[in-house]
Amino acid sequence: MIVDPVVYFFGFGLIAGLLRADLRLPGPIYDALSFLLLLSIGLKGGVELARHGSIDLLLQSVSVIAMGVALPLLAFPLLLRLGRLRREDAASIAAHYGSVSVGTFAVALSWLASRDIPHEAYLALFVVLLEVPAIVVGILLARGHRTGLDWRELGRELFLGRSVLLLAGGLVIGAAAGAEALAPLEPVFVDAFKGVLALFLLEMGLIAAARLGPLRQHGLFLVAFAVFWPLFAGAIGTLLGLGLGLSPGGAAILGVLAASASYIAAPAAMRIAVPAANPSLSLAASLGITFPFNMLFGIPAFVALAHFLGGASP
Amino acid sequence: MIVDPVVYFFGFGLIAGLLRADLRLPGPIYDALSFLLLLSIGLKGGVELARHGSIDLLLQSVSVIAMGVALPLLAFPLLLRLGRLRREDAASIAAHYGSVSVGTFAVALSWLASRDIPHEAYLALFVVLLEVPAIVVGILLARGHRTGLDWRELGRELFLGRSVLLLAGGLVIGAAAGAEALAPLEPVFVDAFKGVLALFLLEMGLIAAARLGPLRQHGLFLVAFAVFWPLFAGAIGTLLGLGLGLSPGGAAILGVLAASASYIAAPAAMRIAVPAANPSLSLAASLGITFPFNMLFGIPAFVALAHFLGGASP
Amino acid sequence: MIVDPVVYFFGFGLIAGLLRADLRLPGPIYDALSFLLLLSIGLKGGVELARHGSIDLLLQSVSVIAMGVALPLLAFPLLLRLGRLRREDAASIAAHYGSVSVGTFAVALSWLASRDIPHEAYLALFVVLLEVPAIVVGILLARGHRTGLDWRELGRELFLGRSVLLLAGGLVIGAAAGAEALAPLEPVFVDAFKGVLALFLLEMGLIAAARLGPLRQHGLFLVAFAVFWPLFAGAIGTLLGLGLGLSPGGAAILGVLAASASYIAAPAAMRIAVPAANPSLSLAASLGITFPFNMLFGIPAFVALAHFLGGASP
Amino acid sequence: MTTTHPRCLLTIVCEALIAGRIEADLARLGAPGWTGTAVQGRGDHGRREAHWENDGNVRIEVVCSRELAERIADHLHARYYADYAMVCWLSAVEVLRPEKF
Amino acid sequence: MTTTHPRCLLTIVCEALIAGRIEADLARLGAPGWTGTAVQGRGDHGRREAHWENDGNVRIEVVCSRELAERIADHLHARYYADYAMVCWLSAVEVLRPEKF
Amino acid sequence: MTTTHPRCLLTIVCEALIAGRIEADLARLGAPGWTGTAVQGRGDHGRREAHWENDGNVRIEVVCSRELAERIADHLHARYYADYAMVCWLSAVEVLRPEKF
Ligand SMILES: Nc1ncnc2c1ncn2[C@@H]1O[C@H](COP(=O)(O)O)[C@@H](O)[C@H]1O
Ligand SMILES: Nc1ncnc2c1ncn2[C@@H]1O[C@H](COP(=O)(O)O)[C@@H](O)[C@H]1O
Ligand SMILES: Nc1ncnc2c1ncn2[C@@H]1O[C@H](COP(=O)(O)O)[C@@H](O)[C@H]1O
Ligand code: NA
Ligand code: NA
Ligand code: NA
Repeated sequence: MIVDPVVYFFGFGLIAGLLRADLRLPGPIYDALSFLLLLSIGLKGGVELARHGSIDLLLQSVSVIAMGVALPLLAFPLLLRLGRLRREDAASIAAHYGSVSVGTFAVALSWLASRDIPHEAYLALFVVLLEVPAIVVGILLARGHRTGLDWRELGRELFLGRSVLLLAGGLVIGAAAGAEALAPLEPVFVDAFKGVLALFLLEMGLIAAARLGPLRQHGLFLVAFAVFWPLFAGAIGTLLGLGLGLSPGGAAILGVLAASASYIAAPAAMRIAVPAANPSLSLAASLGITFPFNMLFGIPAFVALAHFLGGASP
Repeated sequence: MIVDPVVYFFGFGLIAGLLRADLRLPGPIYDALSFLLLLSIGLKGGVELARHGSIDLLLQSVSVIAMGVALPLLAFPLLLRLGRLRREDAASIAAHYGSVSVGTFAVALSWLASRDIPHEAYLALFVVLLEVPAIVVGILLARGHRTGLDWRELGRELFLGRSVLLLAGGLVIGAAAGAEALAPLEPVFVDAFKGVLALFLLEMGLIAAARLGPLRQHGLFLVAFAVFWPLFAGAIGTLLGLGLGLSPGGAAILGVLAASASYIAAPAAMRIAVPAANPSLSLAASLGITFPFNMLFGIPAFVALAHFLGGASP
Repeated sequence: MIVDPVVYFFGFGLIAGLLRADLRLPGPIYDALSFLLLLSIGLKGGVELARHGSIDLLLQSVSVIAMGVALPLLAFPLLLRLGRLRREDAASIAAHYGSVSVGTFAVALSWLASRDIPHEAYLALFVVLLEVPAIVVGILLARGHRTGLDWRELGRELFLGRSVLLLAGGLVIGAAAGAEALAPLEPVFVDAFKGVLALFLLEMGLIAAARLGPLRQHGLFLVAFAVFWPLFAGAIGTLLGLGLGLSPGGAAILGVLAASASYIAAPAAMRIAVPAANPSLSLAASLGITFPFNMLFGIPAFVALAHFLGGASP
Repeated sequence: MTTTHPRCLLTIVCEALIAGRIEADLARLGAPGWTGTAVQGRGDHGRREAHWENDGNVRIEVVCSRELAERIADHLHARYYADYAMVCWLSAVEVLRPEKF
Repeated sequence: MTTTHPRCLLTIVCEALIAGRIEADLARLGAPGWTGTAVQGRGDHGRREAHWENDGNVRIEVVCSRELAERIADHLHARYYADYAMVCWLSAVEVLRPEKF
Repeated sequence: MTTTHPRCLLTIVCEALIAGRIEADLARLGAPGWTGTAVQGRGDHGRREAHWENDGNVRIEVVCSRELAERIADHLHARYYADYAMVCWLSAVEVLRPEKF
């Protein structure tokens, strides 16, 4: 198993962060990198969506959303009982893990591309579909029947959040314009993708390093959850993908999405809707452990699983 | 008529802005994008200038500057009498519309390129020549004989402003270095152009959305002016271009420049020299209406006009 | 002798700066450009290091470090006696000139590349090795036996500083991943290199312009030092390179490194460790004079010298 | 001599994430205006930096009457202190245009 | 106990576009120094953000004698209040080095 | 009426390069917290801008007891004034939660 070189950048950032070296890119640059990644992923997905979209897609979409609702419902009791976490923290972590990480998705795309493993390129759609439902479930789990939450405000925050909007906007523009018209935009949105991803991961490494602290205080359970839950959820996602008729590569990507944990949209939403939840717990797990774990082990594992069950060898 | 995909990005930004979604790129990124656009346009223009510059250019330049002086003189009485605007506002809007929009120019270049319509590539020179004269005319119209304006300070602001300087610097470097020496810089200044333009337009859409508000308050006249004046001025520019011996593509570009309205240099200069003018009026018209109008209708209209009058079909 | 077009960008920035035009890229963009340059240089060096690294390298590295220690020891008495500078200032300037400028190195790489002059591409390693020793020497020269300096803190500052870390990180990743795996990252880290360098130099021109002021006050000696010392040190470096068995191109690069003066790492370190030194003196010399001097005259001079002594004509 | 009028300056430092809500609160409570700055800091909730999205602080200044400043401070106290990183303080200032604040 | 000396802190918030002119005014009027921050805000001229060129605010602080602070404030009042988004306020501060301010 | 408690606001403006050291000093001297802003300015050491690395200023605010504020100011005076661009000033503020500052 050869490591994708973009992962080295994450490792570099992580080490620099642990040495407390000041390697941070300025905030605006980090913003621009993630902006570009989201839009690039959306555009590419949109082009493919227009090309290969079919009636199957509706069923697939509904199933994927159902998975986004089901996974946090499964994770919550685990975190509450086994982990003995407070209700708010359990709900918040369930929301993070039910939602998705675009960075992990991007690394998975890059991994498949560098090995020429075919996959449905419209899967960016599933990222959009998976981002929000788990967060809503998490909020409901945390707050129960309590009133006072401004759902309208929260809805704006969720559906008009950066990542949903950039992915969705990219999908629509990609589908509307088509591959040929977008060709002159490729130097920025396609050719630069992997370089931009490398810089983004360097930064993520630095951020992850700063997040590892709280893990020491919160014992083994969280670490174990951050490793084993992704394996479980990823297997579910892969199986669902194969069941929905995706290619092994596509099914593995759905597995990666299921296994990945949000570290941008979910933290912001939970901080607003469930302020009593401790944001360092969920971020330490999702960013400090699950993100690198998936990059190194999760992605190849789900690809192997999908090929084992789905036929063609990797 | 197929829409250039970069226009979709403007539309996306506009919609996101109207939904009040937070999709803004950080200020420094927006600055960098416009910096890159201006420099790229200048460099390309400079290379062509050195290649095809001729004695004709002098006559052309003088005529173009004359147009830059004449147009605001025509627009001013219209705005004052027909529009019943205050003297300062009429003068300020005349200055905005007499000056030019580099964003519109860039979209026009991209439009011609994607249709393989030939055009004189040194037209970036005209952008430089057209930017300042109308602003000076506007200031004189607003202030009449009143004294107290620090013209030296204002001259610095105008001639050493970002857009004039970057375009002019690019022209000089492009002309001095030549195409071959600049080849290794192309990935950043040429290949990335359309992607950078797309991101820039996304941002412009967001800004335009925030500017539409004042239009509601200021009635129909401003909206009508923002649509019909560009058609009139653009026709004048196209005719002048044909008269000066430009190719139909080049004449259309001069039309686009005449039709376009400044939204960076003019607002800053008028705010300093004519602070009594209401900046939201002129920006609402130029950015909220004329900019998208030219992108969608102006550019194809002037190209069609130039080809109709100038020979070869588009 | 044809000027590399990237140098025009420096000239453009310099002129704009002297006209006090506001052409500054926002700070975050400048940071991102230098971040990208450092990482690109490191990556490329690392790939070559893994390819051509040999036992010779150890001897070369030790010799290069020795040069980094020796040069400030030579410069210091010159500055102190001949220049009649205060002890702290003499030590600080010696540290600046003993250390290296990555911008100058990048221009030299670009110069050789555009003339197809072969050179050892792993020379980025020497940049890392040369950055720190002269600074340590300078601090010792300035402070003598005085105590009270927090060397641990300073060590962090020096060895975990941005430029050392990014170059070193790039070297390691480049060596670990290899050319093939890094190919998809080339649009950002290789193809964009010269365009990024051009933008960086534009900015450097602006910064250099702001640094020229203090020279007027500090007389001719500093100007003379900033011109003649690089010629001397560059000759030493070139000779050393040839002596170590480098190709003429590679020896010239080592000459450029010896001739170049630090304007990022050294100023920061000296400000912290030797606050009594006047930072404008050293920056005026290194940035205002030596940097452009090397770009225009130093690089071609050392290349000519290396070829004259080392064989093959340029 | 210039005539000045006493007013109160309320300074709020809090998580950037709730800046929008505080802005809305200020409008509702009748603040005549405010000025906001992106800042970082350290307090009981640890070190807060602006590098990573959501993680920065903002510093909001409101010049207004003493009564309004206290009303706003009380509201913030009741609504946000328990859940969010936030501090605020009051101080005496003088303004030239009393009708504006 | 530390000996401190009373001085005046003048805080100005205005359109970034005129920051350069105010900087020149401060030098001409003899301000011993100033500190400037990029800010956003809301006032009678509506919401002002730093995203779009020209549209941001700056916040300028000057520590100086009471007399000078009033002189600067009066000058700003006369010269800019009518045309530009701007507010300013004064407050009492103490400094350690009286000769510096 | 809201009960407020008097405290002292210490404002420090200095070279960004030494911000990290001042942050450490504040922790050691027992400051309950601080808020930092990237600023530019002009003083006896000339114009300082944030464009070029190392060249910007920071503005650090500490709300604390009068005694601690003076102790910090004295420490800064002794340690940094000679070598670095730096000013600081004190002012009186009121807080709602006395136990926090
Ligand atoms: N004593 C203090 N002086 C100035 N700013 C403070 C102080 N304590 C806290 N802050 C600021 O208020 C924010 C929130 O404080 P806290 O809720 O205590 O974490 C911190 O991140 C600081 O920016
Ligand atoms: N009451 C206030 N308190 C604090 N800042 C204010 C206040 N009113 C206005 N400002 C600031 O001053 C700027 C100009 O105010 P105005 O001229 O009222 O639009 C605003 O954009 C705010 O940043
Ligand atoms: N009178 C003043 N009022 C406000 N800020 C000042 C003043 N003097 C100096 N400063 C700030 O403190 C920094 C260092 O001052 P100095 O050591 O005098 O150069 C300057 O760059 C300004 O940001
Ligand atoms: Na997930
Ligand atoms: Na025009
Ligand atoms: Na050197």
